[in-house]
Amino acid sequence: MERLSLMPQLTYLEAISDALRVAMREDERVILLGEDIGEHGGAFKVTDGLLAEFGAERVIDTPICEEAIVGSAVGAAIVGMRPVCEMQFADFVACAFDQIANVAGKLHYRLGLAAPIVVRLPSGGGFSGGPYHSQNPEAWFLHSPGLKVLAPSSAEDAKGLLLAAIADPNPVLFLEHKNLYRRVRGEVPDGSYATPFAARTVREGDELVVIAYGAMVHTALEAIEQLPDASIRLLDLRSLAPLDEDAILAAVRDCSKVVIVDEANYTCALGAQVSSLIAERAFEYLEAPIVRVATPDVPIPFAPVLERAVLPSVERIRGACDELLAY
Amino acid sequence: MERLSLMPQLTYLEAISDALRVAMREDERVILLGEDIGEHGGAFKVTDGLLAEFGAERVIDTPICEEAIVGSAVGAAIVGMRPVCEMQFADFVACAFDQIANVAGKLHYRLGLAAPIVVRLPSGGGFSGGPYHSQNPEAWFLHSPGLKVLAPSSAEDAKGLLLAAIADPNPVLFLEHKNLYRRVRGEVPDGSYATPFAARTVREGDELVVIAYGAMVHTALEAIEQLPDASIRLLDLRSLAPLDEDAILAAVRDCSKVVIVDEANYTCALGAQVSSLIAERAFEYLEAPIVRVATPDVPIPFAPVLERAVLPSVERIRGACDELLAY
Amino acid sequence: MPSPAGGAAAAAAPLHLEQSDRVALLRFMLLHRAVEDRGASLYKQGKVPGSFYDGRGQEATCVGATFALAAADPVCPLIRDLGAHLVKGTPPRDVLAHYLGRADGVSHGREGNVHFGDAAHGVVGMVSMLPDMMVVAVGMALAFKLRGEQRCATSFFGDGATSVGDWHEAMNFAAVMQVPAIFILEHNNYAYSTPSARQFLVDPVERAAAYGIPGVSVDGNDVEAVFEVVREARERALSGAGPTLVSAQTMRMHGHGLHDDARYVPPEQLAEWTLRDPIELQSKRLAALGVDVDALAADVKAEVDKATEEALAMALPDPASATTGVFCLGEPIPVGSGDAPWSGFR
Amino acid sequence: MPSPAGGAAAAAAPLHLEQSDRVALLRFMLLHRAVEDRGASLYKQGKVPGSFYDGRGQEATCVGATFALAAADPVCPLIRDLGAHLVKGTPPRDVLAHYLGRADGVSHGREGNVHFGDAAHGVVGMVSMLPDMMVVAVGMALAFKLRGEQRCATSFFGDGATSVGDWHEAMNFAAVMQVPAIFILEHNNYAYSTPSARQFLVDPVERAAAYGIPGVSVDGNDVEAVFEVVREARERALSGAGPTLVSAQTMRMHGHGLHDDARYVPPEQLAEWTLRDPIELQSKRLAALGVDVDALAADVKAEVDKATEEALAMALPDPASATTGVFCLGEPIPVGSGDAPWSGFR
Ligand SMILES: Cc1ncc(C[n+]2csc(CCOP(=O)(O)OP(=O)(O)O)c2C)c(N)n1
Ligand SMILES: Cc1ncc(C[n+]2csc(CCOP(=O)(O)OP(=O)(O)O)c2C)c(N)n1
Ligand SMILES: [Mg+2]
Ligand SMILES: [Mg+2]
Repeated sequence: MERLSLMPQLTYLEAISDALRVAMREDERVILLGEDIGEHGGAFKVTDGLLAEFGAERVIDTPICEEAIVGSAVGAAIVGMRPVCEMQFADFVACAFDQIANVAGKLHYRLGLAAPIVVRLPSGGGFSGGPYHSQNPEAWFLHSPGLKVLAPSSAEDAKGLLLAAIADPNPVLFLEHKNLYRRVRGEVPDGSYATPFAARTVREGDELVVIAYGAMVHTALEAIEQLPDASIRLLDLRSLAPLDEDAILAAVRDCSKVVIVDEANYTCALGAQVSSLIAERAFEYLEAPIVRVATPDVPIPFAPVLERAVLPSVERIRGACDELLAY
Repeated sequence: MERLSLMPQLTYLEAISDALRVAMREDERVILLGEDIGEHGGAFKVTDGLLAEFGAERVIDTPICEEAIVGSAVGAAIVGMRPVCEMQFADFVACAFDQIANVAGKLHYRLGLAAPIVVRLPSGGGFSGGPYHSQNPEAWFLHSPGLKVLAPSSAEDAKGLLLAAIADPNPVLFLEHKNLYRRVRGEVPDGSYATPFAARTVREGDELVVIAYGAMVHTALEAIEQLPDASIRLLDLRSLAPLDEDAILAAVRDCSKVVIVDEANYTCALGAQVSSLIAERAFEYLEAPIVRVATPDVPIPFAPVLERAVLPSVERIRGACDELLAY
Repeated sequence: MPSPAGGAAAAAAPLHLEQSDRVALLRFMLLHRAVEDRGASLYKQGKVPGSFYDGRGQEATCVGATFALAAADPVCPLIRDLGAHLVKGTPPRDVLAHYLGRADGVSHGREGNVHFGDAAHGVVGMVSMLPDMMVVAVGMALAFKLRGEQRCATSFFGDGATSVGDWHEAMNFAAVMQVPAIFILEHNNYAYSTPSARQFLVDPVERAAAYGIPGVSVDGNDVEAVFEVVREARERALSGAGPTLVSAQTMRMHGHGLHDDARYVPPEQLAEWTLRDPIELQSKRLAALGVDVDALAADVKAEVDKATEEALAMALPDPASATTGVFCLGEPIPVGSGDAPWSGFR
Repeated sequence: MPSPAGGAAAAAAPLHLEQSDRVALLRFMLLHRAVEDRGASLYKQGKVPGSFYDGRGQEATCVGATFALAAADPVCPLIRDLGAHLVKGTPPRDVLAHYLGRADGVSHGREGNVHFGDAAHGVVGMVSMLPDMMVVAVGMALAFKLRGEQRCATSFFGDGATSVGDWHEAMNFAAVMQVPAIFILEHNNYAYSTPSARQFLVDPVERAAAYGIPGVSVDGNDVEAVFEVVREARERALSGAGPTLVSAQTMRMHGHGLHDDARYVPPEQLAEWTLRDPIELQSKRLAALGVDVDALAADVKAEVDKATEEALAMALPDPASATTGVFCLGEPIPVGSGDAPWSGFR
């Protein structure tokens, strides 16, 4: 994409705030619901300043009640609003699980009733958040019909995907990786634009493709950069549901070798789904085992030395690439 | 396994009841918690007669409160009891999601505290239960560390696995397929025995292996029986977590072609995990794409004509086998 | 035990109901019962798949409450509340077609038994998980408040549903936000096999004040009494005074579903409540005013006969439709944007 | 606003506390504060990873309540309740080692900040999700009741946590089962940035009666007053009379965590509560009785200095241990099977 040189440099976090601001200015149906999101601006300050601009009627500080936050967002949505909910940490989405999986996800299929809500999930580990402030819960929702699931890795995509999520007539879970909030920054177009729910090739290559999303795109990129002699493609999925199957299969056809990276726990993660897709639909192009790198099936430990031992690292991804390149 | 001819013939449901009765007679730490499980014997009559034998102190009719049922089971377990919870339908487990994923599953890792609870989940479709009485929620829990997940397909395994689950010092989700309750019957040993948390070869074969669990074992068997000329192995996983990776990989090494069947929704189902395991660890033995048969990503519809269109059928499984045999 | 239904209410003519309204209330209750009786017999004939639930004995609560709402006020009925659908304007034929899993039933064969809703008529179909729809109603009410619309949202639920966490979150959040919501507790003494004494120690209506919400008890078998308290709750909601909890005391006269023989219900309890049938009560009142209630009943029967015939003639869904419609592809159509011919209280 | 703390309580000598108990209460409060102050400074020095939370100003509630329990009575403390751990017998060194993520801290580096528990001492570590531990406490109490043991289970939670569904399920289920549970609401006026006026309209202690549970309010900054109401709640529990809800009015004197400057708290409110510091109140009482409270404080400081040194010297966990222990491989060891040297009330 051609960039105007005047585009502001925003952090990933600022890009998300900007998306909320733009959406709220453009569409008065957009309201925000969450704990401490008003005056306080949210636990991560994503909604900072929005109360001042849009007032307490549209930036709604709720009691602690995740089921009610999501369920009432569904209620507001079906009578024409566009609610955006914040879970204080993605981990608390388990407390809203029933409303998301059973109410929001099934409404259109069952009753023809659209529930255009967005649930923002500050997710992921890497800073000693421990078992309850580090989770990547996306696979639960990928396994729940009727939900869209997005996971941007860049500031530009974070804004564009969030704007597209708010405009979408369906329930969308929006994973914002906490470890990218202030670490990642980039040029972000002003005003409104929509990023497609499709994968993006971060880096070209034809010997091997690394498939990742969210923070793992950055970890993977670092690993790839340590292997300058290999031609390694990096595919950033961006949208986990819908899954850009065409882009995945095309990459496999071009590259024949695949590493799939997930920060989520290993079993039944998105990586498993992507692998199974490839093993079924691009088998004849494969020249090596499909290698997965993920967090093992453990809660995310607190101590840095332990957390580093479980989260997918540059070393592990590089090791997987090395192994496959030599296969 | 050698069978004594005197073993009683029990239905799958009777075998589950029998397991509860045997466990309660043997171990007074075993208590039952659930809605309408006492006098009424449960929505499916699995606990029928247990109140009369063991009294209201051990067969506890609760208010409608799934979080409290599971959470209080955890509480009782950590002070030495062996609670077995019944969800009236597996679908309602979404209402206990947080206690299962965040409390029960993480307790031992975090605090060294064992929570030996069993949560029984009458699951699965096939009788017009509609979107809220037909779900197969196992993958949510496979993606939650610290939980064991079992899914028997036969009466004998249902009893043996439930007894083993109750004896296990960890939280176990026990999927009992409603469509097998009265349809499946078999010889079941008297008294106490434990079925290992491991896969079982239902039928030998070396051209292709069908991997399934729960009700799908029976559907797959029917499909295989329609292909008498092929040598098709059928592997019944029985335990989904821990997953019997050795048995899966051994079967792939022997057969080279694989069909994986899941009654659960397609994306991130156990089938995806099994496929990814094979694509990574048995790639060199594969002679064809790994084919998955699952329910597409839709809520389970009510009308029989629609439900039949989404649940994996004998025809679809046979078609997948046919296709692979010809590959 | 409450005193025999409607003793006092029958005496004085109700303030806000004209005679035609009172007849309409009876008609909807008759229709509720007739459609369910027909559904049950189609179920026993094997024509209705799945399971079957009805609201026998509770017709007054859903009919009286919904009649007190305007066309623009959405409702979230539960399994005993067929009358709410009917008052809102969903035609009996569509309900029967739904039971039968037909392509043109309200849910196109995707949903069964009482899990349906007709969004155009302002009826949001229930989900099974109790009482999830309460928080959905809170959200609708929140939207009405934010937009300054003179509308309220109503959610029904049973005594058993009051034990679930969502009940509490809905009550508290609705109170804090002072939204125009009406919560209708259908206290029918049982939750499946569980008597309310094992569900709670104190009637949940007593909890209302501790949330800062008015709690009102009413004879749930007196359709006019239910109408009146819900009418007041609606006025309160529209005036900005926030939500109301209405507890309607009634009795589930059938099993939990048709599969349930309800042997756990003492026969004396059923016998006592048989004397308090809501349809009989309203019939007597109107007969005393000279209304020909037999003709009305015959009329309703004829309507249901015709609806049944039409529903049975409707096509089954196309299997290819089983996987469509998981996502909304166009612009969402909000709840209550159709017309509501029966729009209840004027 | 409650009246200045302990006015009345200070006057009369408490019935069930000997002077040594009253000193112990002060000592545990001092220890609570000293350990947290040390933790905070280690955090600011970058030695404690993650985030850091403390219970400044609320020491009386957790110390007084836990002191009223026997060694065999498990507790589920929350983020403000370090004193509960200390009274139960978890050594300050282990707590500090836990903050520091050391191998031999209470959680072996797997958990951080206030998410820990020492099962052997009868302390069940909290999960983040509020107030999940309430239902866990109900289950422990249920087991005690079934086994006929003279034990009760206690769960702490904040005003914010009362809005969550699990709160309600715990209250109702505990009431219906009449289990020996004690629920301690630490009403500290804020839930993160949310003042309690936006959390509920009516003090949650008012809800207790509607569940059939006694609700008791107490000055949460008066350690002896808290002790006494919890002592009574425990007697009620052990006598078979079921659960009690204790509402302790207190104030969160620091931000939600160290990262939070709490600019949303009006300075006047902090100033007012500074005058009601629980440690000062108890110190004054004991000084009036001739106790050398300065010596006590010095003693506590020395203990924490030593504990800090020891904790800092402890090893970091072995990375290889990161993936072990997800499942229990042996026979479970029940909560409270260790000894509890500080066992509180005799
Ligand atoms: C959360 C949840 N758990 C369990 C069920 C299963 N279930 C369906 S209806 C019912 C009883 C409901 O009782 P009540 O709320 O009193 O309504 P009633 O049937 O009496 O109208 C139960 C337990 C459910 N629907 N939702
Ligand atoms: C279910 C849930 N949602 C959100 C959070 C995030 N959170 C952590 S502490 C807190 C505020 C808690 O307030 P309160 O219960 O009053 O306890 P206090 O911090 O005042 O002691 C919030 C919202 C949580 N822990 N659990
Ligand atoms: Mg009921
Ligand atoms: Mg608080």
